[in-house]
Amino acid sequence: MSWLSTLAHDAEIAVFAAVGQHGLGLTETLGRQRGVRLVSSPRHARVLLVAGEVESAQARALERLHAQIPPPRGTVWWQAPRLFERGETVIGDDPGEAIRRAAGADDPEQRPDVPPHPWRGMGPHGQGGHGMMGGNPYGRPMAMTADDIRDGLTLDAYSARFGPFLPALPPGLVLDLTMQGDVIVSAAAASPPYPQGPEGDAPTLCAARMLRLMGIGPRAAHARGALMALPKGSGMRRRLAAWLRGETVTESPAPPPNALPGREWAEAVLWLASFPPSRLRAVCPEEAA
Amino acid sequence: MIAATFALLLSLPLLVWVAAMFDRIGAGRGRVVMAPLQNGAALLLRPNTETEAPDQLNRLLAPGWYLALALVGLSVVPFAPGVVASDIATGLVLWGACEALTVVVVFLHGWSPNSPLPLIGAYRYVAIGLPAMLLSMFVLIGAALPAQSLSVAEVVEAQRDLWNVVRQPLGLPLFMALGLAITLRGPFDFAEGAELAGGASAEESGPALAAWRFARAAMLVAFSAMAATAFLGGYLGPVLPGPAWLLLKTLAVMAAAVAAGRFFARMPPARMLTFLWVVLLPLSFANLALVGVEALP
Amino acid sequence: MTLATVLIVAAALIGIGLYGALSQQSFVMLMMGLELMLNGAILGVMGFWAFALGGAPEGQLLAIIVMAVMAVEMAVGFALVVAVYRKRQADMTESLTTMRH
Amino acid sequence: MIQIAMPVVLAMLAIAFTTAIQRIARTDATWPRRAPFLGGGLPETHAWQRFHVRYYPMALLFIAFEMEMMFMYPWAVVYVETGVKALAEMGMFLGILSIGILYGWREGVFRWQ
Amino acid sequence: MIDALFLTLSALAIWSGWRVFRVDSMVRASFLLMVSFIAVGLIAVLLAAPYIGIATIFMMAVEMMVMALFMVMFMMNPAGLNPMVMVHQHRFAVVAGIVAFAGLTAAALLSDLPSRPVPESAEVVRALGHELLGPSMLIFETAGVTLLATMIGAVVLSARSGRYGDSDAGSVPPGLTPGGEPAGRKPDDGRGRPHHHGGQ
Repeated sequence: MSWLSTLAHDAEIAVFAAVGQHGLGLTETLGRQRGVRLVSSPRHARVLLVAGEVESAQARALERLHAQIPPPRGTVWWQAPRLFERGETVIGDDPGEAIRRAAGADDPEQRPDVPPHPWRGMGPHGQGGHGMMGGNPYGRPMAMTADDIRDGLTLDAYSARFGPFLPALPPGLVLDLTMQGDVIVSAAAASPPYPQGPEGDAPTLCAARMLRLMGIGPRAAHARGALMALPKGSGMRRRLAAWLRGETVTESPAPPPNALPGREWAEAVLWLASFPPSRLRAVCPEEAA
Repeated sequence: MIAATFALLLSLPLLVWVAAMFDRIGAGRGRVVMAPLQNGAALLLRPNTETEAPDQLNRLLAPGWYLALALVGLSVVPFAPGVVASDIATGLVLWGACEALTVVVVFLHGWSPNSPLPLIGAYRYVAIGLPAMLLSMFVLIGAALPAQSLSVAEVVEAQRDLWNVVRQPLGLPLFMALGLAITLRGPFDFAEGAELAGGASAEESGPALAAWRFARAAMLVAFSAMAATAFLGGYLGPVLPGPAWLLLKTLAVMAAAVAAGRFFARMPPARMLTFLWVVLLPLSFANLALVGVEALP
Repeated sequence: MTLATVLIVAAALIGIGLYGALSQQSFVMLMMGLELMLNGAILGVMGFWAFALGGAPEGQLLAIIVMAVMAVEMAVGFALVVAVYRKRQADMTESLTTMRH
Repeated sequence: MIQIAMPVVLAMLAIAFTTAIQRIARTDATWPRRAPFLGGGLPETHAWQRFHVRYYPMALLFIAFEMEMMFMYPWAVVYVETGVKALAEMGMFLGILSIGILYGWREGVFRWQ
Repeated sequence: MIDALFLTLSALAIWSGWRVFRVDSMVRASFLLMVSFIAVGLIAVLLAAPYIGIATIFMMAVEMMVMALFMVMFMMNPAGLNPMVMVHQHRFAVVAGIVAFAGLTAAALLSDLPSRPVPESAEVVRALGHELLGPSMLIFETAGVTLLATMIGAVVLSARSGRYGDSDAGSVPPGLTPGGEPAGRKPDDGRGRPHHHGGQ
């Protein structure tokens, strides 16, 4: 395998960026960094880059993310205080060197190796469950039926905490969602998005983020097609059009717990991305959870 | 036939490499030639990911089936008169079967890790992949009409006077929609879109991810070759030998597919579903009617 | 490969399908059994067509009709499952026997 | 026979190739690594569930509509020989099925339920 | 060679057909059934029916995909995380299956089967096309009407909002015990029509 290693030596370093406070602008500059590639899932990454300060309340989430990067893995704290004792801290504007060094690191996992619920050896087949739906097969219970808000079929509801570092959501926003299929049935904001400063609301950045969710680059947006692709009636088109013209958007959204239920996932994500982070932050209660 | 198979197996990795280069150019990134190989090698050296209670077997096999469908789809494309890897009388139907099974494979890929984002990706993909497949069936039947045969070789021969892209102008764009869908690209990438953070592949890492990406690029090659054959006259052309023409046309379609994938925005799935059934499907009916009237003796 | 061997394979598929259709409690699994029986039927028809009918087109047409029957059975069957589930939140065949409205 | 031998061989080659590739790497996993990726959050239950498919009426409409393909391929082969009659018959057939699509559209089956 | 291929495919068709009722995961069950169909389709190609064989694969891939959607949607424990056998009248079903198999096999072996193989030169797809547009035209158009009826029926049955209000209005879940309290949710108290945010 030595030729494989030789070939891999000059490969781009796959980086998963966990964006913290004032980190959105920082992350955008990474696109110009040579030899570094931003990826959308920690599974694809080699290095965890924490861009901007993350509150210690969310250290657990960061550690989980860190654990999900397959080993060997490295960590870089970019303009962020360390939350665990691994990785290098970068104060300046260029984390390139630190990322390259982290690509040779081998951080141990920060979380204890225990399943979410004990299950081994329990149940009739040792799978941890009992009966049809009971117990914790393989460490987790199964989803149970609940009422649906749209078509009246009582099928299983999936409840989970999404964020704060899910690339599709505004950084820092933690949503406790219950979903049926890909439609959100109920939502609660456990933590508001991080403050991003004025650069977070810059039209070009906001437009680029939204267009990225639609699978195109900012250059393709000159075609009106990008606007036509958005659903009518929720103001998304209006706001994206304003951003593309270079105007700032000052509209405030309805609080996500009221606005998200009933929306399908892609629509919900686009809706959240169609507001400037500062406005979204203003309508989410501080420290609700 | 054996020779054609060897040619196919040798050229596919090279064409997959070219497809990866096109993707890098499309994304506006440098180091076009070497980076795909280097990044692929780096992926191969990373570990696979196991999830909490995955469907191990299907997870292992999904990339293999995807690649198998790409290979089988490619094998019905003739490289020159009489030179084809699988000489089947109903090549167009076999290609259709490959499309249909692609939907199944992508679903399995998203289902098997037992994780929410891949699961949502898998289900959304089925909603769009099924009707998109319907479109391609209609346009391919359009291509079969003047040939009076379901054999891909006959479809090429029927284009000696005039390529289908001129005779049935709606065919190629509609077929392109299917191509974007089965190669998980741009406006039809409902399985692995950015709003799902990698979707069906979000839980894959290392060699499993490399194998899946390889298969996806191979499917792009297969689709491009099929589009070139059904609408651009395949191996037909002056001066150059047949295989060279096929290669050039395949590369052209591939470039067009990559460009289209980066140009058109992705709609939310419900909107796309309505668009497919209410706009694109009637267009494919219109295409068929056009072809039918034109092909009348 | 003779007509007899093809028919034996078809009979095996029909037998397994019948077992499934009779033994499964849930409505959708019961439909799997029916589909498997129709699978055997297609194989039988194609066997007869190839060995005994001399390639008469009616044989192929019959296979297509069997497939159409399958599609109709599935579409209507699943629509019924949805309707019943909406009413009763159940997918068991037993629950149909007590259906009153 | 030879018609299907080659596709079968190719499919087996593809499976062997990707399986071999995936066997390069070790697969070991700790429980925190196995947890599904939710951007730092955790789920309460397994993701596998009675998944609420939001397009089920479309799926039903689709399997009925898709049957027409079975008739269309043989039709395409004899179209030129048969001429206007083939055009008329298929036009009628597709016309009938299009009524179903229009009806479905009116009933909103192409929306997320 | 053909015999070897035929035997392999037959074994695959029967084995996967049997596994359908033995696996815990509904997705695996649906796709095992699909494998059984694919094997039968390939056998049909061996039987000199390249169109019907390949088209079977094509149709069944799609139908089993939809089958998997509904299986997962309506079966409890769809992924089989808790292994579970859900059968009734098991012994009777086994006997019926075996009797059906034995009876059909006996019929196949004992009856005097005619022998008129497909001619080598037969253009089977073309023959089918002429059959469809000629003698069997009525069947073909009837199929169209039947499919239309199916489409409309499926939409009507599966849609929630009927012309006279929601079809689940006043529905009661089955009791946990016969005549007992309804399980799960309470009867619909008329929360009004569902919201339709999606679509356009």
